[in-house]
Amino acid sequence: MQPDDDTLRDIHRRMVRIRVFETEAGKLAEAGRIPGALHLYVGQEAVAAGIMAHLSADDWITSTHRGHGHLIAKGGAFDRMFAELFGRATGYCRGKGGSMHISNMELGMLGANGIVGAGPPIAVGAAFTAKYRKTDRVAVTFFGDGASNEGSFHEAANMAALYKLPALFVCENNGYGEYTAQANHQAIVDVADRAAGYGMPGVIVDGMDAVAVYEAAGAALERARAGEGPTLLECKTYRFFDHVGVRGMGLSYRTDAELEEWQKRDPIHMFEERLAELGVLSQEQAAEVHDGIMAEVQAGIEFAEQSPVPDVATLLDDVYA
Amino acid sequence: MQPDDDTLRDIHRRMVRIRVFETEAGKLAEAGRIPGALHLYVGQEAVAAGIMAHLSADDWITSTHRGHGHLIAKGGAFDRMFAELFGRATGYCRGKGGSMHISNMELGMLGANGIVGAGPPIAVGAAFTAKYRKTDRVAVTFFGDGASNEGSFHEAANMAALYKLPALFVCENNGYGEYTAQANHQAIVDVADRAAGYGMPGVIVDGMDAVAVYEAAGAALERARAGEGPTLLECKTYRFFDHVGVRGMGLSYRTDAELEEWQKRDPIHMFEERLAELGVLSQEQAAEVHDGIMAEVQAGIEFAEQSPVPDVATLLDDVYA
Amino acid sequence: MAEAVATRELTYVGAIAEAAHTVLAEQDTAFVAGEDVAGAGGVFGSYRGLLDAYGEERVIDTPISEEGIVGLAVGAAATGLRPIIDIMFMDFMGECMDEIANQMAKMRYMFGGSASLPITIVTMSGGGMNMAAQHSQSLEAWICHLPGLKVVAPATPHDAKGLIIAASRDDNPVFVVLNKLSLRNTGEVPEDSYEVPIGKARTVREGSDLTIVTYSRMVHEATTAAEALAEEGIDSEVIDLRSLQPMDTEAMVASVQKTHRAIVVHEAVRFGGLGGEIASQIQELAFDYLDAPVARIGAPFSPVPFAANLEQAWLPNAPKIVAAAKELLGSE
Amino acid sequence: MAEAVATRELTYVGAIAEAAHTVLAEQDTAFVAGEDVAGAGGVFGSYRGLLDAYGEERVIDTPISEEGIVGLAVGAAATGLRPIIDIMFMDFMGECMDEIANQMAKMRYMFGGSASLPITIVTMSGGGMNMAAQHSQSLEAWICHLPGLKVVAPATPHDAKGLIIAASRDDNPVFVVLNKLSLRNTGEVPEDSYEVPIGKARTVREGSDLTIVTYSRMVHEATTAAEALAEEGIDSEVIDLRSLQPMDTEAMVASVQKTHRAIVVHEAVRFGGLGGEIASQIQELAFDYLDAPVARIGAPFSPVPFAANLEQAWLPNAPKIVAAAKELLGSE
Ligand SMILES: Cc1ncc(C[n+]2csc(CCOP(=O)(O)OP(=O)(O)O)c2C)c(N)n1
Ligand SMILES: Cc1ncc(C[n+]2csc(CCOP(=O)(O)OP(=O)(O)O)c2C)c(N)n1
Ligand SMILES: [Mg+2]
Ligand SMILES: [Mg+2]
Repeated sequence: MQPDDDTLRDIHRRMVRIRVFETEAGKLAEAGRIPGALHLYVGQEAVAAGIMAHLSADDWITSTHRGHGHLIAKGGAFDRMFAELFGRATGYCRGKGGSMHISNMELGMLGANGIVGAGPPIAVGAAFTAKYRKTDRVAVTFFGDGASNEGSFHEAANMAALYKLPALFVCENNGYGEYTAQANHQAIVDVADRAAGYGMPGVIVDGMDAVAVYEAAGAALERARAGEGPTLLECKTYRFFDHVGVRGMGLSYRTDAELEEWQKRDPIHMFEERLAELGVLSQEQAAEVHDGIMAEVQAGIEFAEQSPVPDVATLLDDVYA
Repeated sequence: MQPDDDTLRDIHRRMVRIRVFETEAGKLAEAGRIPGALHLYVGQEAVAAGIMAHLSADDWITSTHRGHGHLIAKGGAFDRMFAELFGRATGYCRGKGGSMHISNMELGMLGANGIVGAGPPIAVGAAFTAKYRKTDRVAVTFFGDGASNEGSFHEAANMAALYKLPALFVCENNGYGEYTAQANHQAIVDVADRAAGYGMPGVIVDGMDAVAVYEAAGAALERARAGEGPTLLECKTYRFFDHVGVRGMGLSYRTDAELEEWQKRDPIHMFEERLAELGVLSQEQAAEVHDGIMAEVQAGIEFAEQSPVPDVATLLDDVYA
Repeated sequence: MAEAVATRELTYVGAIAEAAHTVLAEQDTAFVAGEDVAGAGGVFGSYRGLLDAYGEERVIDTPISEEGIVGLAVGAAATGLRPIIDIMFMDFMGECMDEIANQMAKMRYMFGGSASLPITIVTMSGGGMNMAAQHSQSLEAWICHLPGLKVVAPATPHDAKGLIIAASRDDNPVFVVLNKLSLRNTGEVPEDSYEVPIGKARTVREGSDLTIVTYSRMVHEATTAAEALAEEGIDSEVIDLRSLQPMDTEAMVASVQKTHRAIVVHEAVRFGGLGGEIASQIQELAFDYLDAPVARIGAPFSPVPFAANLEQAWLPNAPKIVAAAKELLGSE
Repeated sequence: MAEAVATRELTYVGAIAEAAHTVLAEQDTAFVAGEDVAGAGGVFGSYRGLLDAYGEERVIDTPISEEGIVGLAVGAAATGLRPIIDIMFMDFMGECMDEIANQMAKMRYMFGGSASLPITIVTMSGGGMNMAAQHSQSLEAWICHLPGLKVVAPATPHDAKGLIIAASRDDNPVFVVLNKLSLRNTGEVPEDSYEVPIGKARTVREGSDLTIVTYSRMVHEATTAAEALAEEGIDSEVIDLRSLQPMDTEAMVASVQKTHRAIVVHEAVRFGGLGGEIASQIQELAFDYLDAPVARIGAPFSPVPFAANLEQAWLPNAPKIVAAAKELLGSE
């Protein structure tokens, strides 16, 4: 399923929205203006954008601790997102969730998650609903290479394949779980090798190439919607920032050379070159997109900063329905 | 690694020891003379016998809820085993464990286990010790097809392969987890297909053929002892009794025809025919083996019945070291 | 006054099964999932006949994957269904505590109230069946400490049916902690659908000398103890909490204000058990009424032993309650 | 009198790291395993320098597999090693409660005493760092309710080092529940190896009007509260339990017999928290000495909120203790 020109522009827009939001969020975090732990998505934009271009708000996703990118690609509004990161009453979670629990049920985004590996079983539940109600909705679960070692991933993958649920398992393999390289957390190179053990196809794709992601996801989602069951899609990618924040704890667990190698394959730069070549989006047009988004990001930050903190009287609200 | 004649007789003996013990234990359970839940191993004897023939008391195993067979094959004494099943002070666990927790540290048997899937992570720990101490010991973990869907199996397999531990993962695939057929609990036919996802070899063997089990296990254990890491060995087998006890709950989750098909391939009958053909053990000699073991079983039962129940004063002993 | 309802004797397990049938009949979006709940009808018989009645789309055998099962419930509930999931033995919660504690209990709050999780979790607790340390526990203390969950623990067939139905209609995750040694107990159960309100205790027996606060199977031990005490002239009130979270603090406090003495009884290990919460609430709220410390009876500090004589020694029971009552009243 | 020892100021995290170094130096069979404990030295810095000092055979990065990690410890301990494992955040216990509760805690008993499990489990609890609902919990109530486990919760650098060393020498599984908001706190710590005995409370401050029983970070809040109360003429005794399982019942009871009033304080959610056990023990054993009910302070019944103002409102603290103390003394 090749993306048409509009789709290409749409994917580009989603990637840039993530990049600008995350870069600015990173600055705010480093400046101590956002509290708590921020896990930023910069470098991995092609994955969220390429996949979410196939989904509507009726489809569900589960995310990870690194969840802003997924929510933005799914349609998240900057103002309410920043408000949540700042812990304001106007945030998507009324300030109760923060970065690690950012979510929006109306957009079908079932939450970032502070627990590595907790998402896949929840996505299986959403896919179960899609099938139970005889809809053609799908549920996509994002998780990291590190998360693929949690038992929860295993149980969820097995159940999804067993019930032929309309689910897509997206492993964002960025080569590290925190500060531990993949070679030090699993004896395999391709997480997709795990798919056969559940009876589902395993597909590997260049996670820096949004078109490749889009096409592979399209095929898998078609299969899922047709009732043929889930797919494990492994996207080889890289995070450009540290595990937490931008510079993180300053540990030397990966080399500058490695980072630079990957940065040469920046998913947005590569994509923009391609779009320019194809005549779909000129460099000037791309710059305009960036500028427009930056303005929206700045407005979002302002909205957040001017929003009230939650009323302490709401402390015990929403524990129960 | 072909078994020599002594080894063949040894394997035979281990199988018959299991068969007779379990058959008599089953009768006692059905007669209400053994309390609690007994999960019997009849039908699967070739697996425990073929593998344990390679192990010494220095090697470790972890077992399952269906653990008597493993302990017997590892050298368990009938008297202390029956005493445990009866809840007597002379039992291997002083009556505190019963069938589901029967164990003997001196024999390297790290326990039957009431929690499906709990054994593999523990075996990884034992294999870790073997490697840490630079010994050539191994740790073997037995688990069922049903258990292969627990996250604990996944995490353990990944860790064992990652650290190249001297471990052997033995899946006793008897086609059912309780009353649920394999086709209703996983979308794969061969659990061995999961091995590749951890970076270890997956081997399938006829679990009714003790020689085949012996040979496959021999190769895997050699690999393990040589520091080349774990193997997943799937043994296709069948349990002749119900999930619990002999007749169990009387549910009709499998057909008589299926049972009979498998009984035609009774691991002990097939093995005895083979040994007779090979001139290693005549039918008369085999019968003598059975008789001798039956006498030992009866003596074990008598020992157990005459043993005292635990002194209530020991109730709080051994909670802490 | 309650209106007359048609009732008949039913076993505890029969009442559970009837509740499951009632819920699936009443709610299109309700389904039952768990290990061996469909083909086998549940290893305790809790779902007998359900598969035949409602089909495999709504009565679902799962793999042995407790974390997956709870996750399935969380995801299905968040997207509009009303799952009823079975965790065969409460002891297996260890395999799925993350999905219970960090997802199911917290999702609504973390999401600022935008998600609802109408989940019923059915599980079995308790010893006395020679099932040893990993199949006999009473671990309700773990889940009662988790904001976002409700927990009920019915003692009778009537309450089992009524609380399961109430749980299924509640828009929150509700644990229904059943007791496996009570499965064959019988009692009057209405034929129709009804709710036992979550959060309301039941006074099993009125009395003036002493209040015994308890729940689940220990209600019967407490009643037996009360009868024995009555013969010695000690008149005990027995309160069956039924609901552990929320807890009917008012009912227990009112009773103790009347009797001036209280014993809290549960089968769970005493140290760190829910009895500490109950006893603390009583002494906090009825301190001036107390003529003696609030006593607690629970199992001693060891895993559940296998041998029948040890297990019987381990379990709280009527004689232990009688002894504690007499000590409390200084009558021995 | 204790002999003079060479001490110097160390941070809480520095004391943890020093303990880890000490243990590996002293015990050949001890190793440290956990997520990012080796290359990164622990995400909190608890194991800084350990990999360089002891090599990758003894300082081991694991996959993100908590159940596997605890299982590794159980198997390694049962076969003769003395594992020290790290569960990064206590909140992640949900991923490994089965190996904790059903294997590690029970193996020795189930096996009739034939196995020993000398395991130290190091983990971080507590809020106050804007980490929200899944990274801020105090779940010690879960593990204190499990026969077979010991649990300690040091408040100071001195006790952190001494309790980790004591845990490592104990032949039982010992949880060391550390507090992440205390990492940069400083205190005097002996250079040498030493044990803080497991099961012994410490009287932080003597007083005559009121006993505050607490542990972990709340010790500092209690001390602050006691100072504020002292200015108003209320003289509080502060007891730091340090060890939660076993618990130094004697120390708390003796103190309450002297002061006649008690407040129990912990950061964990109040309902179902360990405070219920503590308060119950006090009223059971010192009933006749009590001039008022034993009060409990814990967090309110909600998950930990993210927003800083909400989180601060949620956390127990000195002002809340002061208010409770005054209420207890009827002085407001
Ligand atoms: C159950 C659990 N264990 C450990 C952690 C701590 N932790 C947070 S992120 C992370 C690494 C996750 O790695 P991966 O899945 O590859 O995702 P990435 O950060 O690379 O996007 C870890 C170990 C956690 N949050 N939850
Ligand atoms: C964690 C856990 N879940 C469920 C059970 C209940 N249970 C006991 S045995 C069993 C089936 C196990 O199937 P399998 O692993 O194939 O072993 P088999 O009984 O066939 O030997 C189940 C579900 C349990 N004991 N532990
Ligand atoms: Mg990663
Ligand atoms: Mg099986």
